[in-house]
Amino acid sequence: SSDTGTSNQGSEGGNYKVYLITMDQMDQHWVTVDGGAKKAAEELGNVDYTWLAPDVKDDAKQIESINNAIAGGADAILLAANGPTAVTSALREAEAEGVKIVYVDSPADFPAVQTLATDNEAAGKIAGIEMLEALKGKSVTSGKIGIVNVNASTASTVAREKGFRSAFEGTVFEILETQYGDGDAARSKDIAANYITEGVVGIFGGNEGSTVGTGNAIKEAGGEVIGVGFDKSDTILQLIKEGHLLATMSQNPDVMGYEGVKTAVKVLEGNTIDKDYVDTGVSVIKKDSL
Amino acid sequence: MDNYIVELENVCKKFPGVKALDHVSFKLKSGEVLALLGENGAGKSTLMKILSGVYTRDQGIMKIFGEAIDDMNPVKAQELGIAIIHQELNMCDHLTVAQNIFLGREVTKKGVLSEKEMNDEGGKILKGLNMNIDPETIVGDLSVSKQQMVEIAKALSTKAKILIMDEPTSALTSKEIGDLFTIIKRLKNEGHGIVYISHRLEELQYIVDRVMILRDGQYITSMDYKDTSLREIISYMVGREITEKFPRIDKNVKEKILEVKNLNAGKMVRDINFSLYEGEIVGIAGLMGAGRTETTRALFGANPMESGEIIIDGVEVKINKPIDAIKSGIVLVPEDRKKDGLCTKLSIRDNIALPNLDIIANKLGIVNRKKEEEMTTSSVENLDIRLANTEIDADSLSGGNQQKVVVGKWLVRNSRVVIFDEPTRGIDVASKVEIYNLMNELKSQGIGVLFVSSEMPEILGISDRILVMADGRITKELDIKEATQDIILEYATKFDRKIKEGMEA
Amino acid sequence: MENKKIPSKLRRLFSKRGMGQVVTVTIGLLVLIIVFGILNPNFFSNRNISNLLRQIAPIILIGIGQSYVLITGNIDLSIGSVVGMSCMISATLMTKGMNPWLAVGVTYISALAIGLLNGQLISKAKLPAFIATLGTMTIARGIAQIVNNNYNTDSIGPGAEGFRNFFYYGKTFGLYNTIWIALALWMVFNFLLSRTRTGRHIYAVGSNIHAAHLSGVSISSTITKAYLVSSVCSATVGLVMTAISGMGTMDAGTTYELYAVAASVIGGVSTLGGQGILLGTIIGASIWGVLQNGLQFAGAPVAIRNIVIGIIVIISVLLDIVVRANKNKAKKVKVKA
Amino acid sequence: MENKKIPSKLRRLFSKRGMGQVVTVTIGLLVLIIVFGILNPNFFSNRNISNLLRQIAPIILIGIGQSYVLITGNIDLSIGSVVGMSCMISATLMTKGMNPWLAVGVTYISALAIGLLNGQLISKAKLPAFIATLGTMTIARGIAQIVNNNYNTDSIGPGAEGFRNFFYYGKTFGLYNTIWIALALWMVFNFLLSRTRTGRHIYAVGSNIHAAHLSGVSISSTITKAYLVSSVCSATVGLVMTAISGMGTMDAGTTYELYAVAASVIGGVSTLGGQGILLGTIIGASIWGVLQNGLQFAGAPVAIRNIVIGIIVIISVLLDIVVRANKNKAKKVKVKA
Ligand SMILES: Nc1ncnc2c1ncn2[C@@H]1O[C@H](COP(=O)(O)OP(=O)(O)OP(=O)(O)O)[C@@H](O)[C@H]1O
Ligand SMILES: Nc1ncnc2c1ncn2[C@@H]1O[C@H](COP(=O)(O)OP(=O)(O)OP(=O)(O)O)[C@@H](O)[C@H]1O
Ligand SMILES: [Mg+2]
Ligand SMILES: [Mg+2]
Repeated sequence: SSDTGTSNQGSEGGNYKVYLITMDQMDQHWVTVDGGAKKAAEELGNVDYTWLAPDVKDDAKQIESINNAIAGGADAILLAANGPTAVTSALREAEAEGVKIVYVDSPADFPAVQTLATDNEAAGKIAGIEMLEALKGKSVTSGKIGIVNVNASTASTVAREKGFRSAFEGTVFEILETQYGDGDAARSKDIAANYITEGVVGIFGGNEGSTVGTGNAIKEAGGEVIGVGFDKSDTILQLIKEGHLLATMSQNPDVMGYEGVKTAVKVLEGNTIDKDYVDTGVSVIKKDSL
Repeated sequence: MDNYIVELENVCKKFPGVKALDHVSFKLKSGEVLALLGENGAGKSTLMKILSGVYTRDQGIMKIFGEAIDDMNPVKAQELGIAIIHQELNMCDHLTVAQNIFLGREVTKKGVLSEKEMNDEGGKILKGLNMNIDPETIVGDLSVSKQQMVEIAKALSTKAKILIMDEPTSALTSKEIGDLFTIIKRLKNEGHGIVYISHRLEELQYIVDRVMILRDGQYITSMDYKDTSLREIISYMVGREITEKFPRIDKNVKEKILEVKNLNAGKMVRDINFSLYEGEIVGIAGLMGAGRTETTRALFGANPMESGEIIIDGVEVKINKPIDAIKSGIVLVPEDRKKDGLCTKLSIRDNIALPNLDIIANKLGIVNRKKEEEMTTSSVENLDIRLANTEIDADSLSGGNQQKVVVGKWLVRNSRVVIFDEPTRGIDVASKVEIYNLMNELKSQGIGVLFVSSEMPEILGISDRILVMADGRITKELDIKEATQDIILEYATKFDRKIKEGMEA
Repeated sequence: MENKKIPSKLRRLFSKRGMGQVVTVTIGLLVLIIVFGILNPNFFSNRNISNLLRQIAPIILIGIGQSYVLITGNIDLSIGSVVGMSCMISATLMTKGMNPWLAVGVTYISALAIGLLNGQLISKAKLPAFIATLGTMTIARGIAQIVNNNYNTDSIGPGAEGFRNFFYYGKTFGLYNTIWIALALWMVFNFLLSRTRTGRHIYAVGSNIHAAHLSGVSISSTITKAYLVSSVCSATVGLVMTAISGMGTMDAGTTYELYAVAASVIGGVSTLGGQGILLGTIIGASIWGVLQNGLQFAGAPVAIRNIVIGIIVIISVLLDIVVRANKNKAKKVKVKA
Repeated sequence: MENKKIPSKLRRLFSKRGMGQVVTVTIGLLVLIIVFGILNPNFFSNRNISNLLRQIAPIILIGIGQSYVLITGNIDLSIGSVVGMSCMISATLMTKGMNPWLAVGVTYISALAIGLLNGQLISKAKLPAFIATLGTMTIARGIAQIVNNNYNTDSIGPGAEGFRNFFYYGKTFGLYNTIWIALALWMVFNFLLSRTRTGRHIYAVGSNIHAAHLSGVSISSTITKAYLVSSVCSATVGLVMTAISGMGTMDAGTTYELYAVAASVIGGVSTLGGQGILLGTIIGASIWGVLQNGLQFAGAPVAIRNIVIGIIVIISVLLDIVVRANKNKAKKVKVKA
């Protein structure tokens, strides 16, 4: 079944062609965006909706996907930009073809109809503040803190890290060199375990895989270390429930997809869009909020 | 007539473009040594590979010890008591001597290898062959002739009743050949049946009972050795009389072309001094491992030279790489054509053009295809290389024709010195004569020919002058008039004496 | 003998090892194109064709480089990292204000340094190619990361618009420049490989390194030249990447070396050396590109795409083996008749 | 001859090709350990040592598999994907409620199917190993993705705690189970390689496939066995991955095949076949692991780590070549004297 790939609704004629282009096809996060978009398309009934995704996170490949969408006759593109700069020229080409652009999750440096996103930097800062408060609660006022991130080239996770670091400005906590685990849960676990050996008091995970790795390392070490992370998955929720992770920053990817398609169709139908930025919000999920 | 241990009837085998065997029948008795003879590409190896299960026949009947065998494979052949020493070396370089001998038939106890038993047993077999080799030596560290002896030991160790030897002596020293013959006689007396393939017809008199001759994949005849003569055998092999085995033309020596002074390159090339004149053939004789190949390689720049002078036409030349040698007019026809001579995956045209691209390409390096075509065609015609067209792969040619391509690629350029290293190894009589004629042709053109060979008769038959090497040195220079087998052998073994002297001292 | 009538040029072309494979996969490519055309009416649109060609161009480029190296009997695992390194070096220099064309020059020089290192490690120090280029693969990726201090670069800015148009966004005679660049390099390197001494030496080294040595071929310079060609191709793709994104991305080109092997091998280049032609590489790259593009349009999830591509790589080489075996059989029959 | 006094067992051990390299890199490993120990007092802490060993264990495992295949003269590029596939299959089955140990069984069977396919494609259909396993690499990754419908799995749940402890979190005699698993498999496969007929045949096939065939060694079953060993090792690592994360991740194991090559080669296994011992693979894996761990502690950015590791791969093989050349020189001198 190709239900993760594409779904075509409605009759042939007069349908709007809307493409969702994500960073890759791997994370549950994107699958949820797709789910929201699909739902909106079904409700609207006049949308040919397709999810195009590169096989890996890669600027050039994302641009290829954009070009493919244009070539495929897109009326609108919902885009989660891998990096803000990289895709701008491709988007300029899209705009020239009259394609409407809506950003979901991560915007690019190019004007669009609307951006539905989490402010990653702000969300990162919230994560930092959560950790700081938990540490204060245990009367820990100094120590080392580790960061497990995906890589240095994905803008959204880099922004989260930046926000996280900014929460510690003015404190005496020492934030260690960021280590990258490519979002691989096992590699991230090794990195987090090494941090724990090094005697850190807290670890921040930048995405789903990093957070799972962090949680598992803390679980094993016995829970002294405060772990906060990003994204909502079953495993992460489990780790929070068991008390190994303090919190995870959950975005609302389904909202992004759902509202994104609605916005696109609205503008295609000739309506005006009043808000160019919609903060889809971030919810802090903790044990007591489960 | 019931004691045939092998009976093959009407065996056929086709390869792409070649009918290697065409209704060939073959019989072997126990207690006899049968020489299987024929020109290159006659189908000898193919027939034996069918018998030993390496190839499957297209057609024909096979009976071993009277029992019909439908499909044969190497394992089954071994079980039936057939052992074969292949024409090419088949050793695992990384394994030890004993590990190679017992490969595929390892001795185990409860599934665990019994190394000690295999080493002991291997040691015994080697001793039986009069070989002083530690069974735990890594085979890759042995010389080629020792590896060949290990190969023989391996075949003997299977205690097979049917033993096939495909050119076993082409890489052996004369002492080793002697040891091998002793063993062959013993095995024969013990009732083994032995098939012996060789292009060195002089060997036959020592061991052979019967000969069988193939030509172009067809059975020609078979007879008892005592009822025939070499002359007759050769005419059956070739299909015509070969009048002169070693055609000789008069030499017409003029200028000195090449002078080598105090050449040193590794332990096998020490203080080499000699000269070569226009229009002469100088043979380099010696035992296996005397350093002849290394001398030619050093001269050609294929191995690094430590010291010495090489003077061509009175001018010293620096040779660091083969290209330097080629540019100064020295070319080498290497001894191992498959390994060093031919790019087997490329066409005949590519192979002939390869060292001559300086001639057929312009200053920018662009190849002139017309010149290339002409060069290839003339080379093929001059040497009478038999092929469908020049675009076929080199490895589809028979051994003799491959050798001609290796020679041919050098003859299209105006070289001053042509070095042949064992040009007739593994080549049939008729082709050998063609190669001798080729050398004579060069000689008459005023080219200097250096000619390395392990076969005494041809060294004596073709050379105008002979250099004898032992232990990396030239131990004697002989004019052809004063040269005999005994003298050459005396100087070729000088190195054994040196060891003795060393040990006594 | 019956071949005598066939003109020698054609005979030469068709007797080239790998030519059979080229014919087979060209048919395969046509079938793929027809299937995708039926599945998706947009496939033959002008826009998709030129878009598709532009996507295939970088694969052709890295395919050329890998083919050169494979024909010498070696392999270049550093291709993807050199793409990334070139992308980062060019972009970093441009963001620092260097003239884009000067930056292009520096990029080619740095890439050539990696090619030189590969060639020397393999031909002089006798390292197996797999190891040497596995090492330089890691090193070049490290350089890509370190050159802008472990970050992707900022935008290379409006001053580099000319550069970006030259390498990617511009069109000449109705075709995107990237396509012209790939074609131009293909023509140069195809000529070099098929018509010059260097080309002959590359085949000879891959076919039998000893025989080539004894024929006066300089092994080290031949192998090194092949790696330099590979570096030039990779650097060009790296520059295309910079032009595409208008910035430097550290992990640009990841796993491209494997795409390059796939394109070469599908097109009939043997990983064992001595065999293949660059025409095949174009076809191989096209199959790869058409599959990626067509399957994405057909809405196939990445998983299916992976499985299909894996199967096609295996089948295309299997085909080659089967076709060759049949050709031999056919020959036999002829001889018999 | 002067060697006669050394007991034959020792002599045999040291005459093994590749042993020299093992000695050299063992010294290298000790140096690394001392350097990192000085740089960071935590390095020798109990916790770090047992942690480090556990991080090395999976690399040892994939290293064993790759070594087996390399010794036969082939390569296995599918290792990383089989790790990912095994991780996803086991986790998916567990989330669907299958008994964890049954899921483990199914996982091994699926991985063995890939190994069998590799072995058959290479030994029967005569595909070059690089191509065949490039194909199965893509296919296995596709399966990893498709098995749970392109999602990473949910948590394998508390019912799988026993499984997770067995493969990763539990300790036996003070050492983590992962380490014991790696050691146990190492002992079994080392025994198989060095003391049984199969092992001997693996070396023979890698050393000279033709000679092995003529000696009655079954090429296809030998090569297939090597790939099956590799699959068992990869599947085990995949299960460890599932145990670590408590979920299935589709891209688990990416590029592990190259780590495995690096560990093998650093430890003296030749990519040309016929040569190497599994003791070397342990040392090679340890160097790799110590570097990753030590450089993190030293706060080195990833870029530096990549460069250091690339250089070490190249140098360790260079060393082997230089040491062997010198040994030969020494031999020559002996003969001369
Ligand atoms: N594997 C093969 N593939 C194709 N052709 C082959 C093969 N083996 C042998 N031939 C061809 O079959 C014919 C017989 O070859 P064979 O090796 O049996 O000759 P031979 O009598 O042993 O010659 P030589 O004295 O040179 O060893 C030759 O034309 C050869 O080119
Ligand atoms: N590449 C090599 N590495 C190590 N030893 C070698 C190498 N090549 C040759 N040898 C050794 O050097 C010695 C000289 O061998 P070479 O074959 O050059 O002598 P030769 O007189 O030409 O003998 P042949 O009659 O076999 O041609 C032999 O002992 C051989 O084992
Ligand atoms: Mg023969
Ligand atoms: Mg010789």
